[in-house]
Amino acid sequence: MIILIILIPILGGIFSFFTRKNNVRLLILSICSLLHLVLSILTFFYNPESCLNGMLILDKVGKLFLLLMSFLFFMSTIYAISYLSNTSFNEKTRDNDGFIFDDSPQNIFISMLLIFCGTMSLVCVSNHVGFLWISIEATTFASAPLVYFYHTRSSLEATWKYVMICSVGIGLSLIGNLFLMLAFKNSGTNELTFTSISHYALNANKMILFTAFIFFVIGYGTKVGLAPMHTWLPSAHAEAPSFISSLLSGALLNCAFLGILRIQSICFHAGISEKTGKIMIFLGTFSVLTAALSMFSQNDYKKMLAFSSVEHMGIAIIAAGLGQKAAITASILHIINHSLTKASLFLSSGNILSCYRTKNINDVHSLNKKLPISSLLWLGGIFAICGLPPSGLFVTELMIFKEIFVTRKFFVAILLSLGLVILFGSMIFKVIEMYFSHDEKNEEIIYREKFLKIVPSFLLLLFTFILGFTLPGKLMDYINQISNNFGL
Amino acid sequence: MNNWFILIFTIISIMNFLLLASSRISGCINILALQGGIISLISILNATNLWGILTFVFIFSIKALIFPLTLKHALRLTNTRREIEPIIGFSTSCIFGVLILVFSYWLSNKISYHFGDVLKLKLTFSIFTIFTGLFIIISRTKAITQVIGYIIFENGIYLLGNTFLIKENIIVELGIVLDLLVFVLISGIVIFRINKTFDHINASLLMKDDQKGVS
Amino acid sequence: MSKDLTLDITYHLLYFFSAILFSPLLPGLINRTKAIFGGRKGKPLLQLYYDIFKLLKKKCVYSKTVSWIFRLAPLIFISSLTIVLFIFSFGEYNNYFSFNGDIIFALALMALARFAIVLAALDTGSSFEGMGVSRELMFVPFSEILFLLIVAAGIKSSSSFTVSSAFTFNFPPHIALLLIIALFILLTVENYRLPTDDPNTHLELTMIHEVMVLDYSGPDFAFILYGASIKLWIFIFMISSIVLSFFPDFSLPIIRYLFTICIIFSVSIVIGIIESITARFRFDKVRRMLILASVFCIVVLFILIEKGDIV
Amino acid sequence: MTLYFLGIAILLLTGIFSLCFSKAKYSLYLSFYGQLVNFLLISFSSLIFFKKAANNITYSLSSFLPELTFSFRVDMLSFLFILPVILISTLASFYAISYLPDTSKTKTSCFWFNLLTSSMLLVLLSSNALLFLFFWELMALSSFFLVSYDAQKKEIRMASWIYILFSHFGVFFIIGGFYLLYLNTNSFEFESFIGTDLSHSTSSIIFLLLLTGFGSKAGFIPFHIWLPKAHPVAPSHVSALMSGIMIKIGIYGILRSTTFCASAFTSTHIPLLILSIGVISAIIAIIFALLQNDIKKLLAYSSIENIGIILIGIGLGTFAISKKQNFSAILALSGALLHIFNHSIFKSLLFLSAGSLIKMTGEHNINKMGGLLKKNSFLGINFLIGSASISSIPLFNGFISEFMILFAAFYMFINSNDVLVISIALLTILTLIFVSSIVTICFVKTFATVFLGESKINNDKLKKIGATSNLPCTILSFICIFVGLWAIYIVHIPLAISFEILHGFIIDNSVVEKFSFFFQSLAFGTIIFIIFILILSMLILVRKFLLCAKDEETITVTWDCSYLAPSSRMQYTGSSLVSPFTEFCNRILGVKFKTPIFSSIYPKPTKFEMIIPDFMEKLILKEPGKIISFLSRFISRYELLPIQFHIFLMVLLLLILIVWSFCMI
Repeated sequence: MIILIILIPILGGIFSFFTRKNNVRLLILSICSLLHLVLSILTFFYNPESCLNGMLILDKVGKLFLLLMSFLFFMSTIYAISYLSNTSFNEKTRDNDGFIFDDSPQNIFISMLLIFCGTMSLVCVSNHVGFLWISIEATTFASAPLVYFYHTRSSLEATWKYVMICSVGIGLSLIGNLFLMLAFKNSGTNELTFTSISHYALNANKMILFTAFIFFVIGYGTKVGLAPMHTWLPSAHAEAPSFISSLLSGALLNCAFLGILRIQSICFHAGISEKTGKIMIFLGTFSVLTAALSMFSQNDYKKMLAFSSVEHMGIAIIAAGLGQKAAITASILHIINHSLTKASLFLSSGNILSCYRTKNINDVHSLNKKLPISSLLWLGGIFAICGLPPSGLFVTELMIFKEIFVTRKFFVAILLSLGLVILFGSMIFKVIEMYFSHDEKNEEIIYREKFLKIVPSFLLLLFTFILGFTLPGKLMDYINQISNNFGL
Repeated sequence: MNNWFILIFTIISIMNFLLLASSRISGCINILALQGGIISLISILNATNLWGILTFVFIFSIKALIFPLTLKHALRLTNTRREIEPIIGFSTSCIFGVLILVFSYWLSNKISYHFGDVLKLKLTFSIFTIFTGLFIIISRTKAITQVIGYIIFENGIYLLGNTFLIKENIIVELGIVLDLLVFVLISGIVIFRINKTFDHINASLLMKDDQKGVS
Repeated sequence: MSKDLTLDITYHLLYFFSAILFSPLLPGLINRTKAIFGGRKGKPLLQLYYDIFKLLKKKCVYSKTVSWIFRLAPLIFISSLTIVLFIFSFGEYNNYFSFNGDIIFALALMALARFAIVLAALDTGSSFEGMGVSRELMFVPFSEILFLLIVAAGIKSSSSFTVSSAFTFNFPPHIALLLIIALFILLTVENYRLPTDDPNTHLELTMIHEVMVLDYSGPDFAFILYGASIKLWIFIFMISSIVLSFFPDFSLPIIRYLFTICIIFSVSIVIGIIESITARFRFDKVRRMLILASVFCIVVLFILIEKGDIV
Repeated sequence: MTLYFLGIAILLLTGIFSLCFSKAKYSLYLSFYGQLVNFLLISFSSLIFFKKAANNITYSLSSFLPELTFSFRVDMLSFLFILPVILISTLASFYAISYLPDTSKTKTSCFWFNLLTSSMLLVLLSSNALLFLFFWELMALSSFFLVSYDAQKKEIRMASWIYILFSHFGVFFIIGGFYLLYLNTNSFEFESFIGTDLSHSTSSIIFLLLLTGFGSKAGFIPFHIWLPKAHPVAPSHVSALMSGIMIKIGIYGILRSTTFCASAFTSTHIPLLILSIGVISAIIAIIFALLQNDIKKLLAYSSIENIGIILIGIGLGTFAISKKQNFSAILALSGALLHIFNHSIFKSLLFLSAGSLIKMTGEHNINKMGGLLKKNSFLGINFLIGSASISSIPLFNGFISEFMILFAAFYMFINSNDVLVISIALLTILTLIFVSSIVTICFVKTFATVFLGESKINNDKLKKIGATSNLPCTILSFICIFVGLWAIYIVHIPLAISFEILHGFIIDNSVVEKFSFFFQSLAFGTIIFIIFILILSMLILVRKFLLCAKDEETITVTWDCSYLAPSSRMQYTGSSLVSPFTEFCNRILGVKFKTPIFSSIYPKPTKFEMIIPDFMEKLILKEPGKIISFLSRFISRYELLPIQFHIFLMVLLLLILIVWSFCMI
């Protein structure tokens, strides 16, 4: 079952690499993503057995992240179908931001997209520390050409930055792996699978394990987009097409977050979760503040969304670092809500981009008249991401604040609320400018909104509002079980 | 057997100093190839079965042959001769090299405090190579020198895996997978002829008039 | 009803009706003293009575920009001032008609009277009335604070905050003197006597009160003149009730009533004397004078609190 | 209780359905009917409610937070706030029918209007902290959309942005306060909050947090910046709702938190803080109101001033509690409660009539209006009654609540010889009288420049306003007069509520018989009012008798000492009326005059402008804005640097952590 989940996208990717016609490729893409979604739903009903002698096990948290990832992937495929099918080939329409819409090597793009989905599901599935590292590195490989979709000079530079920073990060996490092995050298176990490692964690060497954690938090932190290492995120998201950036910030950051969560659980079993928690809280608050401040003077709305993902990942890291059971549930819920809202926001920003052909906020005017439906989705998404009531993020923010107060870390609460207020202020200001402002120059409606492009972002936003109003009891105790057997 | 290893490690760290000091890129590539060859020697020394020999052949071919050749080819394509105006000058980077050595010695002391002294010397040199690689990435502006820095960084990781004396654990061989990443980097340079790393001028913030159209 | 209660009611009504009767006499007295000082024969004492009767018989002339507010304002002015007069005509018995908090009502009704006159003045839409109103509004906040401070000084040492307990308290002489000066300044501001406003200048630019009622004619003007004289009576009555505390209390209430009437007339003569020897102040000096008066009252309050023996 | 939720559900349904109508007129009617049904339901069920004690209901819905139980509770205090909410929102939606133009924006504003009313009701009903926060944010969100109704203009967008920023800023303080309470009682129910006995210092910290949180919604001085910006910009039926009720919800929050942190009031620090905030915001706000020329900005500043008066009442009450003056404590607090109700009535009356005024003349500046009483006497009378009751003229309802607070202050002034109590009582009396006199001046100025004298707008430009917009104003002015005259019966409700709030503190209940002492003076007061009306009507008859003997009056020009060409611009405008005041306060406020400079011999037409900068706004909004934008420029420059610098920071962080980990342990 697990092998099937991983192989379908990869095989689809390879196969679509060789097909000639474009709509056949799109057909393969949609079939693979549909199958992948069905399979990941099925895993919930009868959980699959492990394979590759224990390397790949689909445990509870893996299932959740896998389902989330495949749902997002399915949504962006729907968007991609309508997006790729209508961009006519090698018709060099250059808009004022220097985009060349001729994506001749279409086949590389779609195959890489499918392999990207395969590698991400590999991350959710991997049980061995080393295997986790390989799969996260593979996701970097797969997503690099996706960012380079528009073949412009700035997207090339964004890809180079992305690949460069992530490769240094991956190197550091490899050192982390080595140190982890050193720590467990004479602790009686040889194979480092997450399921078995927690029993031997107590007699591992605490000092070395802590250094290993530091390397891991920096290495995987670059993939999660924590503060000092987050700079690839805004440039990659600004340059990548919108459904790729929705996948990037919706699914890719989750996988890296999953890596950090597993390492944190090992440290908890080894009894040093107090110190590691401190590092995570420090990094989280630092990234919330940097994201809030650097978004203040930003006037590119896709970069604005990227900074808000940095900030929400920071909040999730703080929650994970608090070391309470309820905090882990809150962080997982926060991740789910965030990826849903962020994906819908990126998709509707894609609609805005294709209508206004510019990423600069000051050039976008009277959004409510030109794009009535997707501007509503955009406004609802922005209010959801800022954590106003109907959205799930408001709920998780309350949970996280409760945990911070329970663990009496008042200074963190003050800094976090300061960051959130600055972020809220700058985001709402920019969105109001875009939504309400009115200029007489170009009044005519040239762009008709496509149905296929609106449905995915609407569905995603709908899910966040459902999570915002009533949290289904089953989901809550499912996540509580996760945080229990995480042992935190 | 152990002092053979120590000899290899000292040669590698000397090479690091050379790499830090040399400004001509083609010279760096030659030293790099030499270092790759020596590292593959280690894997043959503690190879116990077919799998060990296989890894030796693989590492030797990649580090000593393929990378240097592709880098030289890339050099010719992007017609860069030497690393001009690096961020940190060559003599100062040597001083930094000494500092890195001292730091890695302090660090390996701290680490090997738990595992006895057998590790200390090899640990210092592997950490030294790792941090020199990172330093070269940080201090040079040419894309190719950065890739070279990255290869050194990755050699350092391989050495680190080796010093922890963990036999036949798949993680040690993961270093090879890292080469795949380096391969992507190099192909990036070759295909897209990236010469200087971009002094990334964020068009939106510093909107110069002439740049508005192109950005 | 006990004997005491009937006496109290009869004297309350006596003071009230004597005020209704004699209040127009006061401006006459003031003008007569000013005339004597100026070596003139001066208008007859009952001049105001004649004016009022003459005006009542006349016809009204209204401007076209005027609305119903202009016609209603003098009536509100008169009726609120009669009620304030009723509150302020207290004998020295435990007054049946005075109740806790009637200070607030008195202040509010005076504010209502002023509210009506000011609205009517602005209704005419001429720049003279506007100028008078803007000057009048300048003094309102400070005069209300001064009035409150005086009352606070009065009731500080009594058990109930009624108007009668404020003014019939036998103050020690030094406190009484300070209060009288403060009350006198308040009187000149509220009733536009000389130091703040010269009632018989004929240059609209310098008037305050006269210019506000410039456009009135016939019975309305009569009501306003009569109301102004009632207001003058109220303030003089306050001063006289404080002056009474200098003298020992009398055996018969009738003697006390006659004595108050004489004091009222002598106080109005004193006002006439002051008017004839001082010139009009500049406007911000008037404001400084008001603040000076409220400083007097605060000093009085400190004395009362420090002494502490009066519980 | 269930009828409450039925009403709210109907409200929400009509709001949603009103979205799908083609013509905006039908959606306006639909939303009004929803409001009407809700009003009837809630008022009917509250009649039953009076019979039995406060009842609370807990629904067992699956909530999105384990601690969040859908528990609701209606008691006297929340009922006092519910009444104006349903009353004014019904009248405002009726007013909106004729007020709003027929565009798609009105449909969305109907939806948001109903959502705002229902979220306000739910905030008042909810008795679980998290539920309270949920509806609090919903309220802020819906009022944001209502304020940005015609947000094409830049300053409207700025105003709505500042508004939602301040309310969001306040929410974090409320979250902090509630969670600190949760720490000590580990349950989010309001009942458990009330029962806790916290130490004095923790409960005063909690109270301060909640005060700042609710203050950002109530809008007293340090947090008032959004109020004079948001209200003039919003459509007037929305600004009536906001300044009439939304601000009071902030005060409701403060009252609730007084019951939570009971032990904060054992010492006099917190009450003095509340009192001083009230005094400062009353005085500064009313001086600003005096200088304004925009009618809605003037009303916004006067709502800040009324909030100051309410805070003075609450501060005096809590101060009396800490000094064991139980009678004046209850009286002052009930005065504040009555003032809350009165203010919501006459402020919404003023805003609604100002709205129809603006619609009639198309002009915001009062100096450009004039002589409208003759054009539309209905509107004039309503505005007159509203401004009379706000400047606490005896016959109207503003006077009653001020009378109660003054009565309590006087009572305290007499009955204690502790110097602090005397000076505080005197301070409150003086501020109240000073502020009410300036309010009188301010509203005389507005009423006179707008309604009296010559009209500066020629007749054909004046648009007719329908009767439907006058009906709500007349109903509201009728309520003002009703409360003013029948004060004795109405005063019982706030007294009972304040007794219920403060019953935690008062030990002896000898206080009850003292109230007869208060009722007696109130009875005398009403007798005086009746005598006043009698004399007035008698005089009117006398006047009619005197004048009917002659034939009709003669009409001529006002006395202009024979100036040949009097024009309507020669009248005293609003700013000239208060010009003595502007010079007097100039040193504090720094009023800037842009005087015309004559460059050439024949001066071209120039204009004179007076700008009244709000120095508070510069302090609270501009300075932090500068700091944040400096920091953000500094940090976004970091993003510009080449890749090496980013990798260098990563390595630096790595080194720091390693060194930290090895040195620390």
